[in-house]
Parts: sequence; structure tokens; C-alpha cells
Amino acid sequence: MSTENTQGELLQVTFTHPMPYEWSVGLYGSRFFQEIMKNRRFVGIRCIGCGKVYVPPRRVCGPCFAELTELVSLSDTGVITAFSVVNYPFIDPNTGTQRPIPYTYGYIKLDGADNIFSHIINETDLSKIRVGMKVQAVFKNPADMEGNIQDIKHFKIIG
Amino acid sequence: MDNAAIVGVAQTKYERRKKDHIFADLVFDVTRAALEDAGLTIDDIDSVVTVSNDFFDGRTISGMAVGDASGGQDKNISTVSGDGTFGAFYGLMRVLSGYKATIVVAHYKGSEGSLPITTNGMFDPIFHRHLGIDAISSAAIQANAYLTRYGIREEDIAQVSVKNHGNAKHNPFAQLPMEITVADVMKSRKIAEPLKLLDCCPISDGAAAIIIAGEEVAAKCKTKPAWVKGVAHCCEEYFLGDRDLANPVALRDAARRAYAMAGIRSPMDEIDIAEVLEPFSYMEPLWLEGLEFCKPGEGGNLIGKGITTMGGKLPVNPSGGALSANPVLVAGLARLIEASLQVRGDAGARQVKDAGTALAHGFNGPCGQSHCVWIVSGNR
Amino acid sequence: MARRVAIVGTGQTYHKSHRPDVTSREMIHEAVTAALADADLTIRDIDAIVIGNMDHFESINYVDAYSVEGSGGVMKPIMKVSTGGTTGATVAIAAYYHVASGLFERVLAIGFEKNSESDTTGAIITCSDPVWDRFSYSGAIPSLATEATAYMEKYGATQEDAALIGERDRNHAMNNPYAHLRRPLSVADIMNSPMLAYPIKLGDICPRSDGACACILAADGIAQKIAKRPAWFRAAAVRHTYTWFGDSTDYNQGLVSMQRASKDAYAQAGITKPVDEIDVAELYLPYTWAGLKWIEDIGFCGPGEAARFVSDRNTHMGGKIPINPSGGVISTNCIGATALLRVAEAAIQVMGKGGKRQVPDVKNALATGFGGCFWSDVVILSSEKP
Amino acid sequence: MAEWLKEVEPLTLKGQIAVPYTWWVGDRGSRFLVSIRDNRKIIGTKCRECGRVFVPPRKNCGRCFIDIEEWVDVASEGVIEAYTIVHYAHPVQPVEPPFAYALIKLDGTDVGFLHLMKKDLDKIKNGLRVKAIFREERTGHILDIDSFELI
Repeated sequence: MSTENTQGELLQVTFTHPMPYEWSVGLYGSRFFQEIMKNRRFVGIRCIGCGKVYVPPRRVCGPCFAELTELVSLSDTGVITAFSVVNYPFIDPNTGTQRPIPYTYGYIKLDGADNIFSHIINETDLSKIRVGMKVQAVFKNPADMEGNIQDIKHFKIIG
Repeated sequence: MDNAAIVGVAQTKYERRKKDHIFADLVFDVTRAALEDAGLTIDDIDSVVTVSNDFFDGRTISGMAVGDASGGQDKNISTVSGDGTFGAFYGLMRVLSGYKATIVVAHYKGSEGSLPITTNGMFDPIFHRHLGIDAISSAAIQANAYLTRYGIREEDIAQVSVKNHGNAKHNPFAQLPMEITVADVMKSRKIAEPLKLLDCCPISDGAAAIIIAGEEVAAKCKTKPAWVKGVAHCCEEYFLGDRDLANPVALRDAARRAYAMAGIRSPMDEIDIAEVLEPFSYMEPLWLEGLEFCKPGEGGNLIGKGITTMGGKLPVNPSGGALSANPVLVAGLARLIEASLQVRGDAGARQVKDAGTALAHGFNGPCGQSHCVWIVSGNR
Repeated sequence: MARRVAIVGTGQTYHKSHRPDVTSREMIHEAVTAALADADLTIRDIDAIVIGNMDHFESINYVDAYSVEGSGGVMKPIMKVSTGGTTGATVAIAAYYHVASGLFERVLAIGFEKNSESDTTGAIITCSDPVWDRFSYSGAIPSLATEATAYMEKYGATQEDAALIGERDRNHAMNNPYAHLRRPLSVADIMNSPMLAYPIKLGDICPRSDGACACILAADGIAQKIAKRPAWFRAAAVRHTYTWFGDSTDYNQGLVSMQRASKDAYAQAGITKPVDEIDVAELYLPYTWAGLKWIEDIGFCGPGEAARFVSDRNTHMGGKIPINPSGGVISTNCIGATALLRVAEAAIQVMGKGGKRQVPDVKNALATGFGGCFWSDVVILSSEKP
Repeated sequence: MAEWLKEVEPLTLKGQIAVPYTWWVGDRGSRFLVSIRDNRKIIGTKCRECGRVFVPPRKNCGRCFIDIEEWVDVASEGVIEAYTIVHYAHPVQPVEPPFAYALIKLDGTDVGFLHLMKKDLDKIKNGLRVKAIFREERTGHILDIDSFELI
């Protein structure tokens, strides 16, 4: 019996079991990836209410609360609207280990779209990348494509 | 209480896997369907409550994904992480605080995650997670405590599964309508003793929505309102070993307060139908004890006496309950939707005759740690 | 008509980089005990509890159920809301509706975080869409960095302008015994700190903290008996505008959710000239540029005027509208508690309990929450019952 | 439904959330686990108001809502209050099924202690006495108690 509470050694318990998931991509998203697999280009969707073209395609226009149905073919090019060279270490929740750095996370306005598509740009030299530069998607070999976002390897600067 | 009503409801059909749709698609479907049911447009809605759980969705603040789909882009929107009955409770409080109409949406895709692993996350990180305990094995401990306390036989709880899967045949939204026997349940695969496969709910995908409105909006809706007469929730202790698992004290407390609000003195005489959340067969009689439809230990007899079957004095889970479809979180909201449909007289083939007052129930946490009880009525 | 509601007590832990001596549940208990002591109440006086967190930050599912021993939720109604960085504000707002609805008299609102128990950036990445964003997303810093870049390009603001926000808040933190980082940081210190993602340097961003906060809300008629000077809710506005990351990044529009939420809040409170009518603001500024750009969105000054407004010391202690007397998020960031701390600190200012960080004669105090997909919440508290 | 939607093959994405967690045990829990690690001795804490003895130990009583200061030695033996025998597997379980979970009221305590049982599964019954089996290699972890066995 004791009321002594000074506990010198303070323990930690670790837990590293990954939680597995299999997320649905949805028909709208699947259509986007299938366009890449078939034609190596992007597809967006237009709201007949406000006229905005969203990419990736989705079912609902938030501001209009309207169902979207009208697919719009896009090319494989766009413009950098913002970017960030990621240079700090962190754990990638997809793997449980550190994600390789540096890499460049970019916001890209695809030609013909009204919102922003985010992906990786293969340029980490700050002197060689600027907002407003034109970029083009670099796709995996069709044989290696799996119908996910990494079928686009990255975007490369083309001018 | 008589100044708020459930004026519109919608559910998807519940299925093992809705591979075509992301959960936002399901939410969009039920949001539009609930508006259609009520005869309202999204502009009539001034507040949105979404219901989701980040473990189940595999995404932190997964409520983010359903903002557009629930019509919440420029509205006062928030996310309750828990059973749909709790989300509806928040929606009700917003209406009582002056909002005209709140839509409450819930989604769940059991097909996308691993239930044992995500529900292992409910348990104490230091002392229980590493034992591997989860929702099913903890429920089995509770079933053991309850059955042995009162000498209830496994065959008695098997009857609940027989009844509810049978009821599901009349519910077009149910996932597992089945004609089964007690023998089928008894010989089904052992999962965690005393629970066998047919004592357990299926894994389900689905979504549901309700619209809760004040008098002004209720008056212009095309549906008969299901008036909220009483509602309360209560939580008990966390560690399983601190609790008397065979005695649902938090449920009893919530029920008593909901009954007091609704002016109900004798639940068995004054409530016409109950929809309770029973992912496991033993839970239905245990919750009926907590809801004071009978004395402790007598829950197991209710079904044998025909009281809880369709046509009995208190039909329980005419929809087929969670045993027939358990989209977690959505499942509690589905109970409230079913109760509302019953008092509206819109329950189709599963309609209980002259259902004036209905009870709906949902819970959060392992072995029903935190319960929410709703009383709705077709009459003001 | 909603019932009037006031904050009548607040409590918080001392915030630190890590709290090895307590579990989350035990840390929550510290904050709850402090709030009860502040209001001179016992847990028996509390009718209901609202709590929130982000599940994958500490890997706790159903934190409402997990926390009851520490929160006081045993045999009480407890509800969980979860909205990311805004969680603390949405917990406070949910607690407000608990009381405003007439269903509860005295309600406890709780936020907490133990950032030391996981990799914060790794955990934040789990809020991104698994199909589209999670492989490339690298946490909050890049999106904030791009917002900052866009702002600098549009208005010619400099990195030094932003650093002044950090210097201000870190100096303010010296007056707050609960703050995590209680060392002053100068503009020069921030300019010399390591670059994380241009233009954000280490000194520009919030720390990772362990800590908890609790507030007690009470109904009109009861609040006046509990507190000498209750902090009355005059407005609670929520705009969680965006669902998709890619829809939220038109920085030329400004922080749309903040513009809409503040407009809504001012309308609720009948405020037409925010800078004149609000005496102090506790803003959820997770990085320094937010202290420029977002005060324009919230209407404290015009577009592009923030750098001047701040350098004229309008937002320092003693200025026209002091911002973050507590030291703000730059000094303390236990994410699930952070927005509730803003509300609590605003209440402390109205209640006159700010000690060394007290702004004199506060009538109206404004608090914000920020998080999710560039979402904003605004709460206005007042010494006068609306 | 738009025509093109009918022709889309729905895709799924397999992934995981693999963030590693390191939870602080706290001073109460640490003392408890250190006692098991170093001395194979289970200790609890006692609420001065309601008198309940808790294992694992608590820093405050959830019901009385007061801090708990008093430490109590408790037995490593007790009685099964409830149990289940598990027949399904998942990766977090530390043993292959079948095995049992039991709530055990250790002598001198007032709450059930949740742990594993691996042996004599067909003989387990509520009310039977069990004892803790400690691992030889102990690290300050709840699994320093390997399991409980029937006496």
C-alpha cells in the first residue's frame, strides 16, 4: 500500500499494424483512369448549371448542387498555378516509412479545366520552375498501367 | 416535446458491396431522395449534419468528402462521428435552436475496410489493442455474460435472427431477407462463442438521410410529419471490466429520460413498434430490457411469447434490423427512418397496424457503451 | 428563438511538445478539472459533453467512448464531432446548440491532441482523398506555401511582413503561462530559420503540441449565477465550403470560407464595423501569412492592406484590435484543441481573466477555427447578452 | 443516368493507413507495467471515495471524478467473470485462434481485467479460478502477461 506516485520510468507502447482498405474509385473516377489507359489523355466533366469544367470528373457540382453528366475531353497539358518543393521528412501513411524527398508537389490547371489538379512535377531545382510554366503529363507504359493516379508518372515542364 | 418533426427520409438499398459508387455518390442519392420525400428543395435546408467515421472510411475527417453531395457547401455544416441517431440528435438541436430544416446524412462502406481492425481501434491503446479484441469478440463476451446471468439459451437468441431475417423479406432496402430456422442458426459456423455466423450482422454498404424541421417547414412538406416526442442519450464506463455487461445502465437512463420527455409511463403499453440496433442477436432482448419493455432477464422470453413478432404486442424490428443489414452509423439512422415510416403509415409491406408511437434506438462504442433513444409519433 | 448561451468557465493544460506522464484520457481530465474549478462547478452539474478529435492522429476510434473516465462522461450524454483543424470550434458550436436548443443547461466542450504520439504530417496526409491526392500530398505546408506565394505576388507583401506576425504572436505568448513556445522570436530569427517549403520557414509555422482544453457553456439565467461576467455567444458561423482540394485553390478569391463565415457572423451579431466593434481577436493562424491575408478576408482591413495594418501595430497588444494575446497557434498547436483554445481565450478576454495577457475593457471578442479543406468557423463572444 | 456511365468498369484502389503510433503510457500505467516487468507483480489503484480497486490502474475515478492516489497490491489470480472463445483470425490478434478472451476479477480488485487464455479452452467456465502466466522476456507491455490459465 502506498500513495507514492513518482514514477521515474515513463513507457511508450508502439502499434504498427497497418489498416488495409480497398476504396471504390467510383464510375466517374474510373472513367478518368480508363481514358488515360486507352488514350493517354484527361477527361473532365462540365456542369450545365455554371459551365465549370471539373477534373477529375465527379458526380456533383457543389455550388449548383447539380448532377454532372457531360464529359469533356481534355489534352495532356496544363499550366503550373502553384508548386512546392517538399524538403522536410515525414512518414508516408501509405507505407509507414519515410517518403523519399525532395519532390515537387504541384497545382496544375489542365488546359480546358476550371479547377486545379494536383500531382508531382519532376523538377526540384527552384531556379528551373516557376508559376505559369506549361507542363505535360508523362504516363506509364500502357502495359504497366493499373487504373490509378500513378498511371501518370509525373508532369514535366515543356515551356 | 412537439415542435420538431422528421419530414423526409431516404435510404439506399443495403448491399454487401456497392463497388460502382464512392460514398459521396450514395450521400447524393439519399440527400436528393429525402428532399423529394419531403417535397422540399435544397434551398429549404439551412443546416447540414453529416455522419461518418474516419476509421471505417480510411480517411481523416472523411466528412469532407460529402460536403458537396449533402448540399452543404454554403451552409452551416458539421460532422458527428458516431451512430446516425446521434447525428440526428445534433440535427434536432439545431432546429430547436432556430434553424428551419436540417438534413442529416450518414454513409458507410463496410466493403472498403477491415471491421476487426477498425473496431480494434475502439479499445484502450495501452492495455487492450494488443490483445486483438474487436467489436465481434467483445460482443461475444457480453453475450456470454448476459446468457449465463439469466440462463438464456443460445436457441432463444437464435430466434431473434430467425424473426428479423424473416421480417426483412418485407423490407425492400434490406440486404439479407432470409427464411431460416433456429436449427440453421445453431449449426452455422462458430464465430466467437456463443455467437455463430447467423447471430451476427452482415457487412454492408449504404447511406441514409433524414430531414428534421420546425413547425413552419413541416407545415409545407408533402409528407405526414413524424413528430419528435422524446429523445435522450447516455454513455457508461469505457473499460469492459468496469461495466456490468449484462445490465445496460446507460440505455436505461437514456430511455427513462426519453420517456419522460414523451410523457410515456408504461412503454410496453404506449409504444406500438420498436426499431432497435442489434448487430448481434443477443442484443435485441438485452436492449429491450434496458428500454424497460420488460424486467431484467425477461428479454429472452419476449420473442418466445410472440410479443416482438409482427402481429405481436410490440413488433420489434419489422425492417429486419441490423441483423439483416448493418451499415454501421447508417444503421441507427435507418432505425429512426423505419420508426418514422411506421408512424407515417408509409412502411409498406412491413407496416405495423395502427402504429401511433414508435421507438428508435442506436448506440456507439463497444458492447453498446453509449445509447440514443428516440420516440416519434404521428400525432402532435 | 434560440435560448441565450454563455461560456462560464474555461480550462486548459500546460502545453508541451510531449506529455509522457499522461495518456490522452488523463490529459483530458486535467483540462476538464481546470474548467470545472474555473466555473466553481462539479461534474454533477454538467448535463452533457461534446468532444472531438481526429481518429488517425492518435489512432483512437470513438473518442467519446474512450474518454469518458477523463471527460466526466460516465452516465452522461456525450457526443463526438470531428472536422479537422476546425474541430475545436465545431465542438464549441455544437455545445452552443446543446444549450440554445433548450435541451441542456450546462454543457462541457472538450478538445485535445497528443501530436507526440504519431507523425503529424503523416497523420494529416490521411485527410487527403486516397484515390486522388494521398500519394502526392505532403501535409498542410505546401498548400499554405502556395497560398502565401500567391498573396505575395498579388500584393507585393514580403517575407519580413509575414515574419512580423510570428514575432508578434511569440512575444504575446510570453504573457501566457499555458503557451507551448515561450521564447521570443524576432523577425530576423524567423528570416534566418530553415526553409521548409518556399516561402515558409520553420519560424513561420506552428509547433506540434500536446494539450487539452475544455469550456463550460450555460443557459441564460444560469450563466449569470455561475460567472460574474459570462461570455455570451453573439454569433456562431460555419463555412466548410470545399469538398475537393483542387476546388479550394483559387487564391485570387481570398479565403472564401472566411469571407462567408465572417459575413454571416457579423450579420448575426449586428456588427457593421468589425475593427471598431471587436476589441480582441483570437485567430487560428497556423502560419504567419495567414495573419496577413486572412485578416483581410475577415474584414479587419482591405485587400492588400494587411502588411501596413500589422506593421502599424494595430494588432499588437495595446493596438486597435489586438490579435492573439495568448500567443496563438504559432506558439501552441495541439490540433484538436487549437480552435477550442481560440474560443476559450476569447472567452477569457471577455470574462476579464486574462492576467498578463488581458486586453483592457473587452466587450466583444472574436475567435476563428481553420482546417479541413480551407474551411473557416467564426465565433463572436460578448460581455453583453444579445 | 448518362449513357457513358453504363459502360464504365468500376475500379477500386487497394491501400492502407500505416501510420505508426507510439502511445505514452503515463505515470500510472508505467508503474503498473514496470511492476509486472521487474517483479511479476500486478498492482492497482484504489478510489478513496467509492473504494473500488482498479486494474489496470487509473489516475482518476470515472464515477467519483476525483484523482486516485492510493496504490494497492493485487493478486495475479482471480475468477473468470465472462469469456468468449474466438474462432476467426485477424492480424492484430497475438495468437492463432481458437483462443479465449476472459474478463477476470483478480483477487483484491473490483473490476474485470481483460486478457487472453490459450489452454484448456473446452474447460473454461465463468466462476473458475485462473492465474497469470508471465513471459520470461518482459518489456513493459501488456503482453508481458502471456495469458491466464486455469488453476
